[in-house]
Amino acid sequence: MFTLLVALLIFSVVNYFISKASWRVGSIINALIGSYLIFQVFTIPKGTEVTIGKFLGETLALQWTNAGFYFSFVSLLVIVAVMFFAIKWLDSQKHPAAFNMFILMVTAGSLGVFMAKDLITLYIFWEIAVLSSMLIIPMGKKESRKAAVVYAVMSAVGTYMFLYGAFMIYSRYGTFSMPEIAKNLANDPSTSFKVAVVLLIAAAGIAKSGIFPLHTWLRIAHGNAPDAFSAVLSGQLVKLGSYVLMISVAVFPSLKIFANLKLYSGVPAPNYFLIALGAASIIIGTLMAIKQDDMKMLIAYSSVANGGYILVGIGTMDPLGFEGGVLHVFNHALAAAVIFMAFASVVYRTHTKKISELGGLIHKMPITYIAYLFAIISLAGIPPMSGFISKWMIYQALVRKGMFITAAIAFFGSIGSFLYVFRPLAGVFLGQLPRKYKDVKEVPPIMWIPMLVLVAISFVMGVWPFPILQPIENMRADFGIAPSFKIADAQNWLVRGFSGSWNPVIVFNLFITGFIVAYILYTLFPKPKKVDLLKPHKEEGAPINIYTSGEFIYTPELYHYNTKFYAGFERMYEKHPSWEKLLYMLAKFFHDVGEWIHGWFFRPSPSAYTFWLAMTILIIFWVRW
Amino acid sequence: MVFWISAILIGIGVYGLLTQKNLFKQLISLSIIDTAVNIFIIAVGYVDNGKAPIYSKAVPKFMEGAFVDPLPQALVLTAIVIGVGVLALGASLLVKVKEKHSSIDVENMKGVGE
Amino acid sequence: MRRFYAILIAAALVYMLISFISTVPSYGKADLKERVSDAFLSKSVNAQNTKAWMEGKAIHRQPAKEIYGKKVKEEGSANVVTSIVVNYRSFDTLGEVTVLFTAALGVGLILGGSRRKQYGREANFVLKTSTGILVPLIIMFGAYIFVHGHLTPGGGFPGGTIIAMASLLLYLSDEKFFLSKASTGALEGSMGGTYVIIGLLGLAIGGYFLYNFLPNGVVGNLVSAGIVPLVYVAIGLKVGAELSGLVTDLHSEKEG
Amino acid sequence: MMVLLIVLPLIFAFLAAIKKSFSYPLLVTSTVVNVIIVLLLKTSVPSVHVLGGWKPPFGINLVLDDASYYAVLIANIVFFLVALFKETVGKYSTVLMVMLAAVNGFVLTGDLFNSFVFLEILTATGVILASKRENYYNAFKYLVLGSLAGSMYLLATIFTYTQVGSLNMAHASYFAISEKAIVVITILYLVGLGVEAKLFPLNGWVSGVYGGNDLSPLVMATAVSFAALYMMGRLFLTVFGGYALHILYVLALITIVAGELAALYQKNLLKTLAYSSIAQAGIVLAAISKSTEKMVSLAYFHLTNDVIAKFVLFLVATFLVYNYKNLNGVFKKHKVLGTAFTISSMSLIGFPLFAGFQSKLRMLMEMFKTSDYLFPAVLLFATVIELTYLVRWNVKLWFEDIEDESEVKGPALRATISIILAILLVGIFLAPNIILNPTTKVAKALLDSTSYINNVIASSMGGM
Amino acid sequence: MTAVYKAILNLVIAFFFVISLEGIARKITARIQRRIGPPWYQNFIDIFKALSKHPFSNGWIFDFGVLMALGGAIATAAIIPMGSTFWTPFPNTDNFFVIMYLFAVGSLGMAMGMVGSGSPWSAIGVSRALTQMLGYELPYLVVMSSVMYMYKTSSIHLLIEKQATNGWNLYVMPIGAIVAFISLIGMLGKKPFDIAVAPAEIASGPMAELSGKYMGLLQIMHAFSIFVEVGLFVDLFLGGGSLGWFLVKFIVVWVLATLISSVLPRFRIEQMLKFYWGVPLGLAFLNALFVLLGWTF
Repeated sequence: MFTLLVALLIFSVVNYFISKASWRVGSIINALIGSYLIFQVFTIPKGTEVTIGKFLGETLALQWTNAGFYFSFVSLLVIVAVMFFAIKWLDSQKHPAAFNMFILMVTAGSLGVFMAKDLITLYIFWEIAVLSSMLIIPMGKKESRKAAVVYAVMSAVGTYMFLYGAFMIYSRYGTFSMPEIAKNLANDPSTSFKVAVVLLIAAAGIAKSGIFPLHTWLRIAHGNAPDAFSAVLSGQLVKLGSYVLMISVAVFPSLKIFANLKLYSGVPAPNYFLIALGAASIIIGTLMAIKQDDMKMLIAYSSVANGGYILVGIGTMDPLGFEGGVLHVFNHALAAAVIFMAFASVVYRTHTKKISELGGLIHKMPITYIAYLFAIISLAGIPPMSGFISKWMIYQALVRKGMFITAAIAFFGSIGSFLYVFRPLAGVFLGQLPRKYKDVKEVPPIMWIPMLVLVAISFVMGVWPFPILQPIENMRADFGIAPSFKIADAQNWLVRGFSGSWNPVIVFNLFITGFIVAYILYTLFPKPKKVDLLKPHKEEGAPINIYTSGEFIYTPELYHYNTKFYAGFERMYEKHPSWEKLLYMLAKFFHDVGEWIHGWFFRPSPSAYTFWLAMTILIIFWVRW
Repeated sequence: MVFWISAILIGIGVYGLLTQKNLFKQLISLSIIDTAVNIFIIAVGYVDNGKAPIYSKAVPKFMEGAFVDPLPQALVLTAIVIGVGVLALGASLLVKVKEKHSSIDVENMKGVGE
Repeated sequence: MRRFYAILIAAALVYMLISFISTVPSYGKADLKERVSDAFLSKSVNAQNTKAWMEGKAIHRQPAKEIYGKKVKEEGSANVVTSIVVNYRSFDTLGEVTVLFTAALGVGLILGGSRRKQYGREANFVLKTSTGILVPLIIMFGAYIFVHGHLTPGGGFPGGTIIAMASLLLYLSDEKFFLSKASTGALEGSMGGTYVIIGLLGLAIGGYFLYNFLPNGVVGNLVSAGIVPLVYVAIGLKVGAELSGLVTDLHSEKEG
Repeated sequence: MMVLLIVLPLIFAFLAAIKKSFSYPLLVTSTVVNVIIVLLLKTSVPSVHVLGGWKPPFGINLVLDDASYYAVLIANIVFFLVALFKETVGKYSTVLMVMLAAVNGFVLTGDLFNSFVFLEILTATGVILASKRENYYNAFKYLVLGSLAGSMYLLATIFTYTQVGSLNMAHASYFAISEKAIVVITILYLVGLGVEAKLFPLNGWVSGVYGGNDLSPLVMATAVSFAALYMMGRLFLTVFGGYALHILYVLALITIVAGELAALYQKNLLKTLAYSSIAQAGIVLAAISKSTEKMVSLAYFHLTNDVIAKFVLFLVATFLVYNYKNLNGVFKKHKVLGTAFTISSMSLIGFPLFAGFQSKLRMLMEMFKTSDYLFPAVLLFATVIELTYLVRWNVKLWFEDIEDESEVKGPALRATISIILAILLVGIFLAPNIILNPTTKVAKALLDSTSYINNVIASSMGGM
Repeated sequence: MTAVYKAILNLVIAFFFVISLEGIARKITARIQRRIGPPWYQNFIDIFKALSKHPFSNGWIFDFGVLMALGGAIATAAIIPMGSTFWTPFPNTDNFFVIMYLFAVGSLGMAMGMVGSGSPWSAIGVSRALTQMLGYELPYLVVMSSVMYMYKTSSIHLLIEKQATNGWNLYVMPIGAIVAFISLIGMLGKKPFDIAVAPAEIASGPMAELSGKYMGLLQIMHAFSIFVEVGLFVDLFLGGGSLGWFLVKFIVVWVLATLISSVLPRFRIEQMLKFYWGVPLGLAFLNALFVLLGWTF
């Protein structure tokens, strides 16, 4: 495993030079390597342990666990799809070679994180992933420079809190190895220490998966990163955060650790705190996503909300909630990746990401539209896509635990997701095509095939979820969360909850049946005449025949409703307080302190220097600590 | 008493550095501090009724307490020279400061933004 | 207000320093027995046992002994300060010379003048005439001081400074007078080099840098104290050249 | 042998004064010779050179032990590298030679007053270097602060003399100075050395000097800084045996925060790096003040990493700042320089794959082991801020749209050296022991005052 | 196989029963407004007329949206248990959340198809419909959570069985039932909450572009939706009952909703949201609190 990672890292540099010669060769190689890796993760036997070496007197090691396998698999799916997508997409980019190098590094870093057995290894690979992704982000448009900085800083805040926590653990137990820490924590009498440590560890996850209060980087980073990379960011890198969150509540068995700290219906207080953060993220993410005009930022905020779902699910430590949260990682990864790739395709052709400047692209890019449609169905959690399964599980858990407020927030987020995913659907793909895009074409197959493949996987897993549920079941067994309870009942084709079950196959069949019945009805009745919505684009001065209260339409783009799509609702929270502004204020504060220090200590005249020197002597003399 | 003088001189030098707006006056204040330190050094080596540590016909013989401590004097010699060097450097810098910023008064200097 | 605070701070500093002074033996009560100086004065450094001396057990008290006019094996200058400056702690002096060298160098670099500055002010008759008389005398006096550095108060630094006075006088009296930088530079460089080379010779001969490899002679004689007079001569010339160069720099301006 | 390190540059400097046009070749020669001498000296560690043959507490002695050897090694290599840049060095080669001598002397000397002399030479040469490119006012400020600090240092030395009876460090270390006096001495030394060691709030000069031209940061932020921080360790660990370290600790922590915040505010690249250098010095000082072997070793390990990284950063930054009016996206034209810059800044932040990671992480771990939770918190906070501005600069220099269209010819030497050093940083990450082993020895040497004293005493018994 | 027959029965009943009820509702409204009103079978006539006309299609997504809407509605209607375990077509899959989300397929399909028609009215209508969903679903789902929490099951037929022993939820948790009923009116898109359609304002919103068979198919879909919505209410709060009782209760709920809606004017969109997120949501949480504390009848 370690050789694999090192080889990846080294090859990423090699690939830079290959890509310098021909970036397309480089990106094809990347895609092939990625595909190979997907097969590779299946071949590694579970429980394999590799010692990397000694660092600071502690053994660093990799361990291949069920959780690692699951997360690696999901990550690779997304990354490989983007790699294939990039083969063509990269020709719209300025730094293809660097992109090829860094995306491979991101892969290596992420895999390392999932393989890490101890916190330091995790940290190292984590930073590799952060660093390389941080260098991809500013390849985007103007705003992306700032985005990279914000991303790096937010990530660092979390990461260093993690590090602090890791060292606190180390100073107490003398080990970084996660299984041992889990054992030690479970037996530790000091509650405050455990709470502090677990929350510090979780901080990295909070920052990375965009959980409130460190969520603000997602908007700016996902919104401005190179378009295809946003797919990796949102689909894959954010999941590193979920992984760490999972470590902090599941690998360190919070139910055991905080056995005396159960707050409400068996959920420990720290978990509850995390759940509250997750819930806050759902609210913020949903509300903010609804009002975005920039489609990438919209989905970025949706990632905040979905990160919240994952955290809420995992945080309950209920078998269903946990499994739902973990499955949601898969669902959101695929959906977000496809959505961002679809957007990347749109931007590739139209060079804008403003919803209000687009419209009617379904006529020009139908395949992209289909991909987007199925992705949002999954994201909104509607059957038969797999997104529903995880939401169902999370709801089951929340309802069973009687966490009504959290449940209400989850419902709100879920219904809100209908709103926000529909906004780009209506504004970008449906409605009227602006005149300037009348010659836009569908993207080439190498770009739409990866999207469709991901969508197909999500669809198949929605109908027959047991292959993807099995690793999660294994994980759950590893973590000892009601291991005897079987959620995925493949024999009876059932997904079971404690309170009721459902059969995804039946649901799918019903769906298909309903559709067929509808289609039969449809064909029974007279054939329609076509209204050509693109008529004004084809013939100068020809109107379209749609209902507009008695006027012909010659300028269809003016009749495209996509600005302030939810104006009525948006108006209700126009004057909302902004956390992002608060954080900027904090940054400004440090900046101002810096200015103050600069002005008082560094800029002034020799007199001031003398003053400080004298004061230092005097203070030392009198205080002397 | 001599110690006090040197302490007070240091105080005066610091006062000058703190209050003077003219950079040359600050340099002079610095020089005062230097001098004060030198006085202190010399004073540290003084022995009551001791003579200058030079053997001559008058004092041909080494005796306990006959001479003042020669080491501080040697040190002071070095320190003075160092002070001179610093003073020369500072003065030449101020010539250039005046040329560049059109004044050596802290408040009237131009182009010292950052 | 600023002045008030400045007084406050300065007063606090003075108070602090005065309270520091309590750690120092009171004025005039310095006990040389506890210091290395006793060994310097009695020229018996070589006789000391470092370890014992450090431990403070042994021969702190140096026996009285006749020095002037005697041949002292260890060190031969009558002026003990000089013996410290140029022999016991000669390395400090090398540094000191370097500081001055640096200062001269720096002033040259900073001011960067290469042409005599014209003040447009004719020196008066008295100055002009007396310069002619005084300059040789001054130079001679300076030379005397550094040549006799090991015998009388003074030495290379004062001597050099006095020599520089002569050039200053020349500058003041004559608008045209300009010492070429090359010459002062050459003198100061070569004299500095001499000092170091003397030190290196010591290293070669005695195994120690600045080792006194010449015979010490009789304390009080002009030709005594080994390398001390040589070094002081070098220093004197060097300082003279340096300070003259400094004066030159201050009196010169950039071309054009 | 070791005295040659000081004397050769000095004599070359004197020779250069005779014939100005020789000064640059002489600089190169002296640095090369010095590096060779340093490498040859490796075998004679530890040893003591007694100047003029006057035994230690009376005369001056130079001490070459593991600690000073390492400092001298770093300093000479830095000077050698700087000397390669003819254009940057310009008229200042003589000054550099003197400075090299002073750094070596400052590090090697075993005598307090002698160290004062060298400190003053350092200040004076520093002022001259700082005045390059008409940076006169900042140089003057440095001069005032530097000589004020020098006065404090001298006072401290004299106080020591009155207590100990000699100026010898070994003797001072051996001597049991009274409680009352040692307070005075350490306070004054702390202030005196604090200026050079960039201790807050005595470091007002740093931004003006480092940020004022293209030569002074290269030397001052690396070799001189290293020497000053070495001296800090030597004085407060070896000589005064751990006294006043808690004061140093507090001040160092403030230094870290103040430096980083000021750097965050700064919009000038060189000054940003200058402030960052302050913060790094704070980290090193804080680590030194813990006075355990591990921490001190890590302090110098970190300092080494910082010196390498800062050298590269300043090398690249000075080139950029003085060749382009607008820095946006310049690295697109200078990819190699850019890569080196990025690697160095990442190392400074402490990302894995780079040297800074090793030192920072080890330091954190060590602190936690000794259950000091404040320093790690400050360190991590500082790292976040450091990351903010370094990433900001990296992004600006790499990715912003180019505004200054002019293109300066590729600086091949600069690129080569910076990339080699950058790769060295990666190498240190992979094999930290190449630095850690020497720094461990450094720490041992600094903390073990007994053997320091014994070395010096032994030298008085004869032999070099 | 019986499941399939039951499902088909579901659909048949949904079709004939609900469309008749819709006609009756028109009659009732007319009577309240002192009109005579159309005959009760008027809606059948309307649907068949619409289906037989030559329609216009605004592109393939328009067609697809209509199919998806109808298909989703059919799928959902087929799962709904009609009052008892016996009349539950798929006892393993009648999970409340499954039904709710399957139901959303129809809504999404309709929204997509209608926006795909290219008419701005439709887009505005859809945006309103979605916002409205945000309003009524929230209190409804909270009430439903408390119901499911109380009985520890989310399977509808099990909930019906529990009510048979425990008493109707209408009595057990009256507050919850009232909230659910208010949400139901919003779900049905009836009067104070017919913001999405708002015929006088945005030309029937989503339906602006519908013609011929599209209109007809969507009317059928609407019927199925009503069946699902009211049917769920009857099952969950009125204790279901045998098929006959189920239908009777269905009629009662429907008529009550019609009566209420026929006397009320329309809310504006933000008024609707404020309304739902005010008292009903508060009551829903209150109800949840009562359930938690065991304060149920």
